[in-house]
Amino acid sequence: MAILLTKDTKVLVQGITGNEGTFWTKHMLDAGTRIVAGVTPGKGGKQVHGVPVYNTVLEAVKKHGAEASVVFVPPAFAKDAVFEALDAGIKLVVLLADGVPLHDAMEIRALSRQLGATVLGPNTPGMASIGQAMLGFIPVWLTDVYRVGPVGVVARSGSLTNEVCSHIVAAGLGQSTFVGLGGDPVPGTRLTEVMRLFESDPATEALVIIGEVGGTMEEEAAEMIEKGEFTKPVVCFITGRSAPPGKKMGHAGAIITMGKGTVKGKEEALKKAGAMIATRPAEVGKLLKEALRC
Amino acid sequence: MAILLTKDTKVLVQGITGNEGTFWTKHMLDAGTRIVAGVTPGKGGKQVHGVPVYNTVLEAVKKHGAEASVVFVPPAFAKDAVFEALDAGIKLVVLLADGVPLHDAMEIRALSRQLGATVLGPNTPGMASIGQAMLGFIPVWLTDVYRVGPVGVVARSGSLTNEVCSHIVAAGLGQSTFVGLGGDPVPGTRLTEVMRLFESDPATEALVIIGEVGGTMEEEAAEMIEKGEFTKPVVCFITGRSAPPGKKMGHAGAIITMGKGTVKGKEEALKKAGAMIATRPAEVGKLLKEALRC
Amino acid sequence: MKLYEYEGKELFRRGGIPIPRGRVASTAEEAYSIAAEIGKEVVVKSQILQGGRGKAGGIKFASSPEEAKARAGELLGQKLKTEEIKKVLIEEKLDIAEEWYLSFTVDPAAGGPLLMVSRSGGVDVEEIALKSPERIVTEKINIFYGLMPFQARRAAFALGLEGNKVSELASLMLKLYRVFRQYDAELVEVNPLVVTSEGEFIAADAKVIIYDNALYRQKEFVKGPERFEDEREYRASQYGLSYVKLDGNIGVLCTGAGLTMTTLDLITYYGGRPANFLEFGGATYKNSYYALEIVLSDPDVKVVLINTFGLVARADVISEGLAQAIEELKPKVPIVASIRGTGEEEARKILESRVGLKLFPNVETAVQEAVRLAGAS
Amino acid sequence: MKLYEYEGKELFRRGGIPIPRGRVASTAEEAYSIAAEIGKEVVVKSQILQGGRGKAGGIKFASSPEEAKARAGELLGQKLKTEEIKKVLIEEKLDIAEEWYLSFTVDPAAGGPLLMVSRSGGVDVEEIALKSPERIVTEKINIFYGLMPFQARRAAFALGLEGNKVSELASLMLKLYRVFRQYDAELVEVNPLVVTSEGEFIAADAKVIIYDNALYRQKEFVKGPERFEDEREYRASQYGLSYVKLDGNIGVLCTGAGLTMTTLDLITYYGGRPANFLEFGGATYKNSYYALEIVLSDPDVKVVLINTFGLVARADVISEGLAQAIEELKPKVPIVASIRGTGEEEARKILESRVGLKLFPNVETAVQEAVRLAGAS
Repeated sequence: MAILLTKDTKVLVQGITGNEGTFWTKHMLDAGTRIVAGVTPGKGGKQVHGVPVYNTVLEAVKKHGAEASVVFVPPAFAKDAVFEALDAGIKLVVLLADGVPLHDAMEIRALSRQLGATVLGPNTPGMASIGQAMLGFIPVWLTDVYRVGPVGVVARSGSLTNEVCSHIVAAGLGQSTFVGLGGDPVPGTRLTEVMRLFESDPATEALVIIGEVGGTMEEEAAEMIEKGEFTKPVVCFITGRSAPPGKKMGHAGAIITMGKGTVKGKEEALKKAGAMIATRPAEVGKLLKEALRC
Repeated sequence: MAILLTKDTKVLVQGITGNEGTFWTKHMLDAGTRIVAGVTPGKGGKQVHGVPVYNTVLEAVKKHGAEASVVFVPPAFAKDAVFEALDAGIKLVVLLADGVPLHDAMEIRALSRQLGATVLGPNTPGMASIGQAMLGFIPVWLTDVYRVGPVGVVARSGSLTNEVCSHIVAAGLGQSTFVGLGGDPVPGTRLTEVMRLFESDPATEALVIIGEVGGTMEEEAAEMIEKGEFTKPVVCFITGRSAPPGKKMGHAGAIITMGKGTVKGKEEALKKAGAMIATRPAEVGKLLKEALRC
Repeated sequence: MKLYEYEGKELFRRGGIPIPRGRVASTAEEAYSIAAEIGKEVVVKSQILQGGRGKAGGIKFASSPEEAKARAGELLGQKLKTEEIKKVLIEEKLDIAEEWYLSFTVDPAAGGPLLMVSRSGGVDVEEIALKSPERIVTEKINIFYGLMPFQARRAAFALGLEGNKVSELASLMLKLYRVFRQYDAELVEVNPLVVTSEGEFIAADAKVIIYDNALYRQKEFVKGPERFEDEREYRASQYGLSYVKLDGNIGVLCTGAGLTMTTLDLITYYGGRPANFLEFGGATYKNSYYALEIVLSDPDVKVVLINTFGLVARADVISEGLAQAIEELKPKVPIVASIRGTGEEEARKILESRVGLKLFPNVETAVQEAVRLAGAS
Repeated sequence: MKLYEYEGKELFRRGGIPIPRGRVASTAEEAYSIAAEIGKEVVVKSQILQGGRGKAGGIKFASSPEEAKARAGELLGQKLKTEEIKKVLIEEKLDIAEEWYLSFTVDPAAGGPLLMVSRSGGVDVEEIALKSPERIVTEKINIFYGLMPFQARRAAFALGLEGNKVSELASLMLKLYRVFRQYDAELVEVNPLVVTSEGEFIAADAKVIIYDNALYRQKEFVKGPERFEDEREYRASQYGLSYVKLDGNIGVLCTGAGLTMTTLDLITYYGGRPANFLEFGGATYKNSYYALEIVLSDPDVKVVLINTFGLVARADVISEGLAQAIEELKPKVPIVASIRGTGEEEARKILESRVGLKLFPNVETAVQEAVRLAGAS
């Protein structure tokens, strides 16, 4: 098992005929992903790595029953592409684009919640259920980084995930599903929403949270653990201790944050809730072994 | 029992301090309606017929647990008032205003469906569960028009309802609940949606549909009956046989209607589905007695 | 409120939708100078509100400014389908390859905006819709986020378009939808949407209807007397009353559209003929004085039938207005009335004692009496 | 992109939000004539992007045009908090009764716009929010239908307003929300929102931040070099790179914000000091040439540390750019690198064979080596 994505999930690639779309479709296919169709307006009738291409998502959904979509379109067209997928009944959308306008991101989150769908991103590296399928940019073929195992991983950043995952494998463990939330201010899906899925996934025995300075997602996770709504062992690595201070968002930013958002505050909240804290990526493996008593 | 509204439903009156609001609040109270609060922005703290007035719906809902709202505000403010009610969690809104802009009506219907709430109107005379409570302008005190009984009534027009209901009472019967859908092009709730409620209401043994020329609501009702989704006896009176032709809505109107919408077409569809057709209001009583075998 | 073609096209122009070059003229001289400006063959289009202008001879072609002047002179001031032609639109003659159809309207069943587009436009579009509904492509629109580019593209692909044509048509649709929303329209229709022989899309006609109940916030549009077929309809509209002239002799005043229609149906059922439709229920019941005055001003009316069974329309308030009108206007024709609903006791007192009007107990008996009186007159 | 106060106020003016009378001046002479036009006591406000101008002496009062000219002359060309004052805003001095706070921003937890308003504005608003959060009134906004009048009213009532003041403040909020939406803002803040002694609301300050990734469709705003604190930051931004100058000596190039921050954390953990933050992941990984060039242009840099563990950022493409930069720029400082992720085999070949760069197997060993080299230099 896994969360959100298995080897049976029928996947659509939006923007499949672009450079990135074509390159990564190959990698996704190699990773076992069941890609049933691609969409690029105006390129209907073509094929990419043997995958049939359509002009509209609706057509692809009707002909192939696609359930998930990975979106390779430029930021300016991201909102339209995600709305098209959601409108056609797709329930999992991975939005890779980096540079989506904030107001578009708010609309994407609003529509996905309204329809009960899951959107990962914008600005996510994607997600992968290891050994089954991959959506996006995850180099699951690196065997010293990704291996099937009992550890769920959720992160805001991509390249750091590779680093952390390599330490999970070095410790003799492996991953069930990795979910990238994306690094933008308004992600389509928040940390606690993914944790709910990991909680009920039998393949996941422990969770690694890769967090970072700013925002309140890690604090929400701590609250969830404290309430007993997430019961599996959690190892956290929070980065950004020496990051330069972000752009000051007027007084409003400070009022909303109310002093939350520091690495120290996040670590304390998570520790208090019972999570284990890694101070360096290299510690994640050791802590996981402790947590899983192996 | 009844549908949507009982004597226990906690009711809010929006626009309670206006002339109409004050006048009809008295009648609604007299009809047994459990009015717990009123709202008029800027008049918070006053009382109308002993009902406390608040500045905002949220305050009234928090303090009194109001579940339904009847809206007495002018058409230009109708959308805002309905959105305020829905935002505060109200699940039944009766929007009386005649003259609401079409685009506002579309937004009202969209939001009510999104939130799973019921909005009656705009341009509805309201609704009443006879002997229990009344929302709007229904003269339930006219004992030769409204009397407790087993007949559900749903109508697009108000004054015609009085006429038809007087024939129901003249036949020795009475009503469970009357629902006015409102006469505007985009009502918040459609005929079949109300029929679904009557179908599962034990107090309703038969249904009177008061329809009119134009639109396709009666045809949808016929389809519902034909599919076996509405199983109680139905008596219909459809008005507008000699009405002057409406304003021509370009070609678009004709394309959408596709020849539907005539009184004759509606009557035939309903007859075919098994409903009884009254050609004059005075026939409704006789047909109901046949249908209920009394 | 229906807009004239030239008014609709002005909204299109503001919205960036391609329209033919041209302007509206009120005199033959203006027509001359506009045609001269355009400098090629032109069309002279009568500006009336009803459809079917072409078949009725309201559209002419002219290959020179002199000819445009002559054609405009012939049309201006004439009656076309009951309307006087006060303006003509002078436009370049398009090089038409195909005539398509495009509209935004409200889908009553869904309760939201609806896009309809077809490659088969022109005067036969309704017949095409009936015989080959698959040739009409539709998209239902979510009112909150509006027509999305993917929907516009999807419609264009469904029409079989390719390449640039997809985004050109999609862009035109998105602009037209903005017009629909911005002006509280109940209809925005382009028929024909012309495809020129160079492959350009041009809105050759414009039918725009602004929703009457939104005119209060669409202040640039004023529904003046020229928009009504009958002077009484205009006068009624000033009091918020819906009045339509019919060809019988029983003047009708009722509350509520439903009861009004039923009263007409019953008149017909009992062999009479209504002289009008007039509804004064809802928010305008206080204008019963004017309602009666308007009905009485129709010389065809031999008897007046008043049926009310008011809810919000309070019988006492209605009767007050009626009594005042009867006192002041001293009608020469008989009045038959059934006045029921909220406040009916007071109403009875006012009408019976003050103006001696005998009230009938219900709608049917009142209708029968009115039909009898109309036949006897 | 942060706007200067005078730019934000121009957006307010277009949106119908009341602002003080005044204009911006680039010279003392202009300041004179604007003050003369205003004809009463004025404020001379330095236009810089950082907050805390008042405390730093960047805001002066002047009771005559001559004085306004003198004050403007003193301020213009000076440095205020690292920024040169190039413009001053000359405005009428308001008759201030109260200083309130009003803003629209994004609530990350809800993922939608947020209204915040308080009767306690001014410089202490953050402290008030912390100590008496009930004095900050908030409304969460649905992005699809926007701030509704009832929400604006509800906020005004929650502040204890009555009568006309409710609708006046509500109207101002609705207008300000439109500015927030129309310009793709991540922040629109009015602090203070002044209540004059006549009871009028006036936006005395304007802080507007346009979301950088929406600038492609907000074409009137161009993020020029004057908006950056450092010339390298501006240059990096031209290539889509995030560069921030820090005070250490280890130049850093990483893919992804997360790995970049972790690299800085590890440098600190092992006792080193980073010279900069530079992220070139995501869509801009092809600009690794420029990334290295910018880091090398910093004279403080004693060693360069490159950490990549790319996903979309392909190691082979990154390495191609790095190799080219090393060949052309011939850096005099040592380079330590760990290059992993998609395409890492090819990357290794390019860097080891072409420019003789020995790669470290992981981030930690690379960081440790960089810290050692920086300390040894």
